[in-house]
Parts: sequence; C-alpha cells; structure tokens
Amino acid sequence: MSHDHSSDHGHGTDAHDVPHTKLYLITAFILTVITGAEVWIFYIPAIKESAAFLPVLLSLSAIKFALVVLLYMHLKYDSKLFGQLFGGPLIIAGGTMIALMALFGKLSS
Amino acid sequence: MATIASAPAHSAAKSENPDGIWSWITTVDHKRIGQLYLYTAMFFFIWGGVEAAIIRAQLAKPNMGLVSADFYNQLFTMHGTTMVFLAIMPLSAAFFNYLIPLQIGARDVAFPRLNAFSYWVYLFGGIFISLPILFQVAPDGGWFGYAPLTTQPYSPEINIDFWVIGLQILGVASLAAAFNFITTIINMRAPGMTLMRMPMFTWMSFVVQFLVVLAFPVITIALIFLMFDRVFGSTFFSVSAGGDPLRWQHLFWIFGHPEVYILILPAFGLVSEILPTHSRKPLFGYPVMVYSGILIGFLGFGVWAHHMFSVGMGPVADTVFSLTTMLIAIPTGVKIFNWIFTMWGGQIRFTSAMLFSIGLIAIFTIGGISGIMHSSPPADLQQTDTYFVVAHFHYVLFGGAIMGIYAGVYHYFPKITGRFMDETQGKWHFWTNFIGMNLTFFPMHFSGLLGMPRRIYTYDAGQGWDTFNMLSTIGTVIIILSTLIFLWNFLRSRNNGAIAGGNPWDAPSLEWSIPSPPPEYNFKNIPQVTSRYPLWDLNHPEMSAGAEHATVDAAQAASAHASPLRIETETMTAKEAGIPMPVNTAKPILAAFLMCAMLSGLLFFKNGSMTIAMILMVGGALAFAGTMYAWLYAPLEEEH
Amino acid sequence: MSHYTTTGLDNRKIALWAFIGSECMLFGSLISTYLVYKGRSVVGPFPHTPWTDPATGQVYPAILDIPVTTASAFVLLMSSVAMVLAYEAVKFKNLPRTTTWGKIAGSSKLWLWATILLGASFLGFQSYEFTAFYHEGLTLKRNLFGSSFFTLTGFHGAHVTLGVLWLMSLLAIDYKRGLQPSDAPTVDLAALYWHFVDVVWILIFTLVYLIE
Amino acid sequence: MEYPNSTFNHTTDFNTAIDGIWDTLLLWGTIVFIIVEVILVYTIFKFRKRPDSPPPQMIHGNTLMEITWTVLPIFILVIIAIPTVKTIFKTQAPAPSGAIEVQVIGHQWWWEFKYPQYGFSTANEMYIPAGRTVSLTLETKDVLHSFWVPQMGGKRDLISNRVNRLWFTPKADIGTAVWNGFCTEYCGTSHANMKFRLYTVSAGEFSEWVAGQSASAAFNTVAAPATTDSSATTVATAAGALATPDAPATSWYFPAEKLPVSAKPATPVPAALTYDDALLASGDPANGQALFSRTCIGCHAIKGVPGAVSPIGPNLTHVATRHTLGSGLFPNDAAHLARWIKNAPAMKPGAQMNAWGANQYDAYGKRTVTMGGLTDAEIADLVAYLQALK
Ligand code: HEA
Ligand code: HEA
Ligand code: CUA
Ligand SMILES: [Cu+2]
Repeated sequence: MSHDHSSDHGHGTDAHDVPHTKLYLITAFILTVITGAEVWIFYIPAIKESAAFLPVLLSLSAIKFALVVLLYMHLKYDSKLFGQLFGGPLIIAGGTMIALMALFGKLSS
Repeated sequence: MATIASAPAHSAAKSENPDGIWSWITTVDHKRIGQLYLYTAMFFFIWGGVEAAIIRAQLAKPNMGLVSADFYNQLFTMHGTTMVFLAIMPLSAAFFNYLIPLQIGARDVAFPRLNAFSYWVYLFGGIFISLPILFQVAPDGGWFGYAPLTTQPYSPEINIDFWVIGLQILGVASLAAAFNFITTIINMRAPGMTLMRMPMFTWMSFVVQFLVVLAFPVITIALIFLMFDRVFGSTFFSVSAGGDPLRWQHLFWIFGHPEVYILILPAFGLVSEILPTHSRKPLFGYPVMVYSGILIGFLGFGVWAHHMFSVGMGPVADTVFSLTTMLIAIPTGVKIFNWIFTMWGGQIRFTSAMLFSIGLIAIFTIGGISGIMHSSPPADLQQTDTYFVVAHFHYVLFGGAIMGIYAGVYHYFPKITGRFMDETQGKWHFWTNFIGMNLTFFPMHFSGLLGMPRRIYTYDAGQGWDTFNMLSTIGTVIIILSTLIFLWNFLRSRNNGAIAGGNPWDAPSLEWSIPSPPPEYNFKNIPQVTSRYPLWDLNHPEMSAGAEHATVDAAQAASAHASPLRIETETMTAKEAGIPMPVNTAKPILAAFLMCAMLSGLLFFKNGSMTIAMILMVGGALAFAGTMYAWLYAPLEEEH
Repeated sequence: MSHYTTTGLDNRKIALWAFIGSECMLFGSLISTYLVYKGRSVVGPFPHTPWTDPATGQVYPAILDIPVTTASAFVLLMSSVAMVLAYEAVKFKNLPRTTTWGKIAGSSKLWLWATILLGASFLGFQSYEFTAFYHEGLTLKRNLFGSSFFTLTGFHGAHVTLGVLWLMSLLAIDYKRGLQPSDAPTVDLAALYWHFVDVVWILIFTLVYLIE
Repeated sequence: MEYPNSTFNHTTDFNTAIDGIWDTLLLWGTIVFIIVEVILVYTIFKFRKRPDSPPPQMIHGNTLMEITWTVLPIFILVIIAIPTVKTIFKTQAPAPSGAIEVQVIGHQWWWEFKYPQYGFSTANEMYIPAGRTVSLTLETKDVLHSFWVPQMGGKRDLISNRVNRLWFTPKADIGTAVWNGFCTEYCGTSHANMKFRLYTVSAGEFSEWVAGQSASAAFNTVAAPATTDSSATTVATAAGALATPDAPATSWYFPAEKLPVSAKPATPVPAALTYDDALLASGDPANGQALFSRTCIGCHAIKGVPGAVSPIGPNLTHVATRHTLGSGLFPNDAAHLARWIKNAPAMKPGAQMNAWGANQYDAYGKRTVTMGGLTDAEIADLVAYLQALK
C-alpha cells in the first residue's frame, strides 16, 4: 500500500518468530464453543430467567473479546505501546458507556 | 541575542519548489501547512470576532434593533462555532504542525500527505459552514445545537444542515491530524529524545491529540443521529417517537468538555515554553507539569454533565459530576503555581511573548475560579445559561487560549519568518488587549448574577443590566483596536521586522538550533538529544550543571542515524543537502475537495434537487475513491 | 530507503491502533445509544417480543432472528480465523512447506479469499436480515429501536464493507506480484482492522441480540 | 429597586441556601485569586531583569512545594464541597406536603401555568402566596425551555418527554411583589421574548385571585355557559350568574399601581405596524365576542364561551387581569393589544399566531392576509371584549 515512512520496519517485533497456526486453530475452536454456549444458554429458560444469565453471558463475550484481541490481534506478543493505545481508549469508552447507562437508569433494573 | 545580520530573511528562495501559489496548494511540508493553518485560522478569528462585534453592538443598549432576532441567533451560533472550530483549534493546529516536528528533531510529520489533507478539509469545511451567514441562512441552533430544537420539525430550513454536515467535515480534519501527530510524536523523535525530555508544548499537544481521538467520535455519532433524523427521518431525537433530548446533551458534552481542554492545553504548552526561555530558568517541576497535563485530559472525560446541572439528573449524579469537576482545579492549580515558580528567581525579560504568558496566568486563573463556582450545582442553578457563564468561558478562552496563542505568535514569529515582530507595538497590543478583554468580560459576571440570560437578542430597559452591557461593548471596541494593532504588526513585520537569527531568544529546545526560517528538511543532521534543554547545555554549560542528562554514546548516535547536536546556520536546498523529501502533490487537496463535495450532496438530498445530490454523492464517492487509490499507490518520496 | 523511527515500530501500525482506540468511542456511543433506547419505543415492532398494533390489530413478530444471526456471527468469527492464517501465510512465505497441510497453510491467496468470502457472506446475511426486518415492518423511521438498531448494525456493516475492499486490494497485489514476508506489516494493518471489526460484532451479538 | 433580577436577595429558602454557597465560593475564590495574583505580581516585579541581576539558579523543581500546592487546593475544595453536597440533597428532596402545585408548560414562546388544585389555567403570569411552598412540575409542548425567576432561586429545564420538578418557599415577609421570570434555555427565534411574571401575594389575596381565575369569563353574551369541564361544574354554576354582560366579576389581581418600572415592558412597537388608536374608545365588546368565535377561538380557550377550549394558545378567560402581553413583551393595554391582534408576528419575531389585520403580511402563515382579515374597527371590538375579561 502506501510507501509512507518506515513501511519496512514493522516486522521482527514479535517476540518469537514462528508460526502460531496451531494456537490460532485451537483458539478458533474455543471461540466457536463459547459462541455455541452463549446461544445455548439463551435457549435454556432455566438459565435465561436466572440472575446468572447476564453475568455469564457478559463474561463469555468478554472472553471471546480478549482472545481475539490478545491472540489474533497479537497484542500479547506485540509492543506494549499498542496495548496502551488500545487499552486506554477502551477503558474510557467502557467507563463512559457504563456511566451513561447509569444516568439513563438502565443499570438499576 | 545572536543575530546573523547577513542571513537572508527568507530561505524560501532556496527551496526546490518555486514559491508560487501552486507550490502552496501542493505542499506537504509541515512548516508550510502550519503557516496555511495560521493564516486561515487568523482569518476565521476575525470573522468570528466581527460576528461578536455585531452581537455587542446589538446589546450595547436595551431594546436595540440593529439585527433581527433570527439573524442574532445565527450570529451567536456562528460566533461560537467559528471561534471554537475554525479559530482556536486550527490556531493550535498551526503550532502543532510547525513546531512538533521541529521540537522532536524530525524532518516532517509521520504522514505528510495526510497532513495536507487535514488542512484542506479544514479549509473547505470552514468555508462550507461560514458562507451561509452572508445570506442569512446560517446555522441558528446555538453552538451545542440542542435537540429537539435542531430537529426537522422545529428547524425545517437548511440552516442546521450546514452545521450538521459542516461539523462532520471539520471532525474528519481534526481526527486525521490527531492520528498523524500521535504517530509523529511516538515514532519520529530524534534519538535520545525520550518522552520525559520532550518540550512541554509537544507534551501538551500529545495529550490534546488523544482528547481529539476520543472526543470527536462521540460528536460524530451525535451528529450522524441528528443528520439521519433530519435527512432520512429516523427518530433519535424525535419528540413524538419518544426520543430523549438528554441523549443529545450527554453525547454532545462527552465531546464538549474534553473539547474545552483541547482548546486550552496547546496554549498551556506554549506558555510552558515561553516562561522558562524568557526567565532564563528551566521549567519548575517538569514531570509534574507532564502528569498534571495528562490528568487534566483524563479527568476531562468524567465531568461532562456539569453542563447539565439544570436538567434534573437527580442529587446523586449532580454530586458525582460536581466532585469530579472540582478535582480538575488541583492539576490546573499545580500548573499555575509551577509557572509562577518558574519565573521565581529568574531574569524576567518583558517581551511581548512574556507579557501575554504572564497575562494568561493572571486571567485564566479568574476563569478557572468562576469554573469552580459553576461546579457547585446549587450555585450553578443561578449561573447557568446566564452571562456569568459567558464571562467564565471568555476568561478561559480569550484570557487563556487566545492570550497563549498570541504569546506563541510573538515567540515563534522569528522562527517562522526570520524576523522579529515590533516589540513596542507588541506592548501596545498587550495592554490594550488586557484592558479591553477585562472591560468586555468582567462586567458579564455582574450582568449574569443580576439575572441576564445568555443568547437573548435584546433585553428590556430597567432590568439593571444597562451599564454592564455598555461597558462590555466599549471593551469590545478596545479589543478591536488592539487586534488591529496586532494585525498591522504581524503583516508588516513579515517583511520589515528586524532580522532574527536562529535562536533569538536564547531558547533551549531543538527548533532553535536551526536557521530561521528553517530549511525545508529542518535538520541537516538529526541531532542526538541528551537532555531536556539541549541548547542550553550547548551554549551555556554553566546552566545545566548538576542537571540530569545523558552523555552521547558515539556508537549509539551513529547507529541511530544521528549526530551530536550542533547549531546549524547554513540553509541549502534538500537536494544540495542530499536529503530525500516528500514530493509535492495535489492529491490531498483533490481528495479533500471531493470528500466535501460528497458530503455536501446530503444538503441537496434534503433541500434541493435529487439529481444534483446523486451526482455529488455517487460521483464524489467514486472520484474520491479513485483519488485515494492513486494517492496510496504513489510513493511519498521521489524514487531513487 | 530506510528512516529512523524512535520505537522501531511501523508508523502506520501506530496510527492504526490509535484509530482503533478512537473507534472504541465511536462504537461505544452507538451501542450505548441502542441500549439506552431499548424498551423506550412508543410503537413496535420490538426486538424480542411480538407487538400488536392497537390501532389496526396487526401483529408484528419479535424482530431479531437469533439462529440466523448466530450463523452470521459464526461466519464473521471464522473470517477472523482465516485472516490470521492469511497473515501467517504472508509472514512465513519463505518457510519450507512440505506437507499438504503446510502448503494449504502457506497459501496467502487461499486464506485471503476465505476471509473475503466469509466477510462477504456476513454482509449477505446482513442484507438478508435488513430486508426481512423491513418486510416485518421495522424501518429506520419506524421507532427508536429501528433507528438505533439500523444505525448501529449499519455502521458495523459499513466497516465490514470497507474491510472487504481493503482485503481485495491486498489479494490483487498477491496476484500481481505475490505478497512477500516484507509485506507482512502491510497485511497486518488490514488484519488488525478486520479483527477489530469482528470484536465489535462479538459485543453487538451479545449486547444487542442475546440480552433482552 | 436597582437590580430587580438580582440573585443575591434572600427572598426564598432556596435562594438563601444558594446564596450561602455563593458566599463560600466567593470568599475562597477571592482568597485563591489574591494568593495567585499577589505571588505573580511580586515575582515578576522582584525578578525582572536588571543590569545587576544575578544569574538565575537552575532550579528544576521542589517536591515539597509542589506537594503543598497540590494539597492546599484540596482543603479549599473540601470546604466548598461539603455545603454543596448538603444543599444538593436538601433542595432536591421531595417538596414538603401542603404545597401549592403549579404545572408549568413551556411553549414556543410563552408559558402556560396550570393550577391543578384549583382547576384553571393561565398564561405568562403566575401567582403564589408568600410563605407557602410552591411545587412546580415542568413540561414542554415542543423544544426545551428553562424556568427561571432569579429572585426565587435556581432554574430548572423543561424537557420533552420528561417531567421535571422544582420547589421553593418564598419568605412570608416579602409581601405583595412582582418578580421577573425568564426562559433560560435557548429555544429558537423568540427565546429572548419568552419572559413571564411571578407575583407573590398574601394568602388572602391569593384565594381571592384563585376564586376570580376559577370563574368563567366575566363578560359573556351567551346566557347559559356550556361547561365541558366536569371538575369545575360547581364553580361554573356558581359563576354562571356572573357570566353575563351586566355582572362583571371583581376578581382580585395585582394592582397596576404597584408595578415597579422593571415589570413594565418597554419593548418598542415596530414602526411599520400602524393602528388608529382613536377607534379603541368605541369598541363594542359584544361584537368582539362574536368576532372571537369566528377567529381567535381556533387557538384560545375562554371558559364559558361555547367551543372556546383550544389549548394551542394561552387561555384568555381572564386575560384582562394580566399586566403583560406576548409573554412579558408589552404592557397589556388597548393600544398594544390592538396591534398584537393586527399582526402578532410583526410584534414578536417568530410568534406562532396569525396576523389578523386585513392586508397585513403574516410572517407566521407566510402570506398576506386578505379574505377574513379584520378591519381596525373590528379589532377595536375584539380589544373591548378582551379587556372586559377581568
Ligand atoms: C478553554 C476552555 C475552558 C476551560 C479550560 C474550562 C475550565 C473549567 N470549566 Fe468551563 N466552560 C468552557 C470552557 C472552559 N472551561 C466553556 C466554553 C463553557 C460553556 C459552554 C457553553 O455552555 O456554551 C464552560 C462551562 C462550564 C460549566 C457549565 C456552566 C453552565 O453552563 O452552567 C462548568 C461547570 O462546572 C465549568 C467548569 C469548569 C471548571 C471547573 C474548569 C477548570 O478546569 C478550571 C480549573 C482552574 C482553576 C480552578 C484555576 C487555577 C487553580 C488554582 C489557582 C488552584 C486553587 C484553586 C481552587 C482551590 C479553586 N465550565
Ligand atoms: C474561543 C472562543 C471565543 C472567543 C475568542 C470569543 C471572543 C469574543 N466573544 Fe464569544 N463566544 C464563544 C467563544 C468565543 N468568543 C462561544 C463558544 C460562545 C457561545 C455561543 C453560543 O451560545 O452558542 C460565545 C458567545 C458570546 C456572547 C454571548 C452571546 C449570547 O449568548 O447571546 C458574547 C456577547 O457578548 C460574546 C462576545 C465576544 C466578544 C466581544 C469577543 C471578542 O473577544 C472578539 C474580539 C475579536 C474581534 C472583534 C476580531 C478582530 C477585529 C478586527 C480585525 C477589526 C475589524 C472588525 C470590526 C470593525 C468589527 N461571545
Ligand atoms: Cu423558551 Cu428559551
Ligand atoms: Cu465543561
């Protein structure tokens, strides 16, 4: 794509330069299972009606989120800087969203 | 003061690019783009100032009939919008562009063409949103455009469409620039320029870019909701469909409050450069200054609802936002005191730049204190939407941001043009400005607390506000005269000012180690940086005795493409120096134009011909995509 | 040419991560608006419950179709897997590949194709979904649910579309001259963007579709 | 009174509580201001460059000092925060029982005040008894507005699709007085002209006023008033006798002589809007009522007049007991009323009321009035009628 400065400096920053194919495939499997689980509990009235449904569902999707971000987006192996560039805004965005939900009375119900 | 009397004032002649208009249109040089920002933003500052002047003339006496109610509403809406988005932000951007690469020892920004794109988008967006007032069809919903007033049923005309689309265009410019500067500051620093050695202006700019990156998406979304409501009939803020006006207010202020720190922090940065230089003393408590800047930015995201104390959020929310707001006084106070103690024990030279910096400390504090008065919700219930708020924010904006920028202009004018501005006129400018601004805005505290609402095009006699309003208007006349002095000085000094050398103020940071104006490649040799005040180390070894700084490891310097810092006095072209430079290109301006054309199609979609709309939107999108394709595949620098 | 950079990292990658950070606020605003407006529509149809129009007696079914969306969410998830494999294939192009699986794993064209097709079928699902909802009476104008739902998912869809176009241009390069390990950083940019778009869908799927 | 809209007079509990915080804020604000400016001025004076200035010492900071000016503001903020939080919870607690309830409804650009406890509605002028708590519910029919009487305390916004609350208790000793009110949320063209009056009166005066306002129109050529309002049936029958041309009501209202200058609007009338004031003397109220039922009735309600129930414009049942016109914009006298009827949009920018004068350009309807336009003489009749509605 563009030939802006330093397009050829990025490689070699990963901590260990071997393919992670296997890890990625295992992750894919876990992601699939979690997605299945999410939908499954959605269809089990006993769980869906219980107080645990929301926290469980949110944790499951948080795990998926974390897996993709850490492994597929290789934040885990990459320079810390990228983690900061993403994590900072993520915290502010998350905090703002939660504050907004609280202000509109969506958290109390 | 080391002046090299024989040096040519303008090295532009030595550029490979002829100095014609085309070279400015196609430029990708951050210094030229910085100047484009500077001139354009100064133009818009006057534009917004003339709007303010009409406002003040109309309010000079009760029951005046200079302008109609509708036109007045357009005037204050556009005055606020112009000053915030078209004057102060771009004035700051002028300094970002000009200074950041120079301060960190880089030859340009990370993405020079994107930089040009940002500027052109800003220019076209500015024209788009400003022109309608000449035809009395300008936006008239206030600078925060509260729904549902701005929705289709209550503002069916085209006015608000200009605002909704114009602000989105301007948002693109700010966002693109922010990504660019974040990357530049992270990745283009000269060897040895660690984060904690960065000049304070670069630091504050760095914080500001994050505020932009986080705040602008929110207003973009809010504007898109409003635009969809107006253009496509969605129901986000529709009263009959159950839409919630507070949704708009929250989204706007989640953007709006960080925005006010976007406006002030660059000025804080400039002042933090000027005070040490003109007192010949390092900045007091550099690390704390850095952290307080970051903290102000961070806390700035948790206080937005202090603009909404009168909407009835309930006692708990009021309390929370009140307390978070008060917290901001702490890091800001740290800055104030650290500045004062930077001067303490120094050798203060009362240059114009210094006067404006000291002026900022004196005046911003007043605005900050009235901010704290707002932060107490019960008290704010008496103050909000009155002239007391108008007083508060002009003290911080005019007394803070504008004063800081004036200081920056006086300080950096010699770097940009190679010549000084006239100091006597500068002092006249300062004192008239100081008196004028206090005379204009101080009485507003009184008119506000004595009951005068803001955004009223007229007021009745006998309300006890007459004297204060007259004083405010007289003050504005003084500000106008003061601004004229400045403009005269500025325009004249470009060619007639006394010649300044590379480092006329004996300043400590890298931008002063190269000739004025700087050659197109900035640094012939990328310098190795070993401390916060490299030029003082070099020129005044006695000043840096005892301070923390590393020694240059020759091998490290060599491996890092750098060489020990030295004062450069020679100006040659990039080719002579053997430095590859980005080639000029018209693609950024073309892409910017097409993007604006594409977005303005929405205007026709809603208010005019469908055919024109389709041509603009579809044609614009295709042409834009084509331009981007050509842009991305064209090399930045000449192949060699 | 080789330019010094402070961190040794790719400029473009830094800018992209900053962009992704910014996108968090963008989607945060969209998602929170959807959630805040949930249950506030004056008229139906609604996401999870049927609604009878008191005026006409017409019954509108619950709008969201979990099985279909589960499929499309899965498709997008798998596209992320394909994407990461495409990136690996480019990055390790020069690795000796002997086994059949090794050859498959090493084919950047294959995985790029897979990503693009999976992404495109996600878009297919989305257009199916949008048309179906439209026929069930949900439009942008209909109610707060329609406005916030279509805007949120539409924005996401636009991001996917952009990603597909981006990947297609990479594929074109691959056909033209073959993507080399030196292109890995360039592919990485597209990959990061793609994964982020996927991650956003993970959140949307849970917060919009599964929570009532 | 020199500053008729001052926020500093202790006229209500609300206002007093706020002013207490204000005093704290002003005190500490001034202290901070003085500290900063004194050190600043001393510094720049003491350390200005002189020929004999010693070379500056290279001080990079001082942790102890920096901690000091981090901690000191915290103390000040705590001093400010404590009364702030207390007052937030105090003023936002539910209103004490036994309050007068007023429903405030914002319209572009006028105020509707409903007294649900008494079952009547009035506009732009609100009465409350001094010494008793008034509890407001605030709503809007269109865009956002904000209710503010500076002398009574803080403001509260009127928000579409929401109901807001505000209460305060005027002190008993402030007596019979008038206070100016303003709309303080920008609401479009005539935001500046969305003013109102608040009258604090004695308990006795208040009940007299309420009795008067609850009655049907004081002037009515229709013998048997059709009452559609069931809640007011008893009142209506009682007032039925009054509702004849021969028996004008004597409902009490704030005496005009007591109005201070600040409550007397001085808005200039547009020069282009001419009206022959001589006609006003000969206005015929009975014909005026007939005209009303042909024209104004589309938007305005008058209790006792058949069919006059529209809630679009201000309720005019007792319009002649009001001192202002066009929401605090003009004095409510015959000359202004006539011009207002002739061309309201010319009198008040954006006013959402048609011009009625023949051949007037109607900025609201965006047309020139032709068919059905009223002559100046007809307007005089209408004025006579409306002025009879005490
Ligand atoms: C440059 C822009 C800028 C800056 C820096 C600030 C800074 C602050 N602002 Fe201001 N503000 C605006 C621009 C700005 N503001 C604008 C434009 C509006 C109006 C928008 C509109 O409605 O149109 C507004 C409105 C506004 C409101 C809403 C008012 C209302 O509408 O009712 C509030 C409420 O809390 C507020 C508070 C503050 C506070 C607490 C700070 C603090 O950051 C100030 C901190 C600084 C100090 C306190 C001084 C220095 C400190 C010391 C010397 C230490 C000791 C001090 C103490 C212990 C007090 N501001
Ligand atoms: C950075 C921001 C900034 C700046 C610098 C200013 C500068 C000024 N502002 Fe601004 N103002 C705002 C931001 C700013 N304002 C905002 C955000 C609002 C809120 C809008 C809203 O409510 O939506 C506002 C609102 C506002 C109001 C309230 C309007 C209302 O509520 O009805 C008033 C009233 O006096 C006012 C006055 C002024 C004046 C007199 C100046 C002066 O300092 C301007 C001085 C400059 C010049 C005059 C230009 C230079 C002059 C010449 C080159 C000479 C030629 C000109 C002539 C001969 C006329 N402003
Ligand atoms: Cu109603 Cu302003
Ligand atoms: Cu704020």
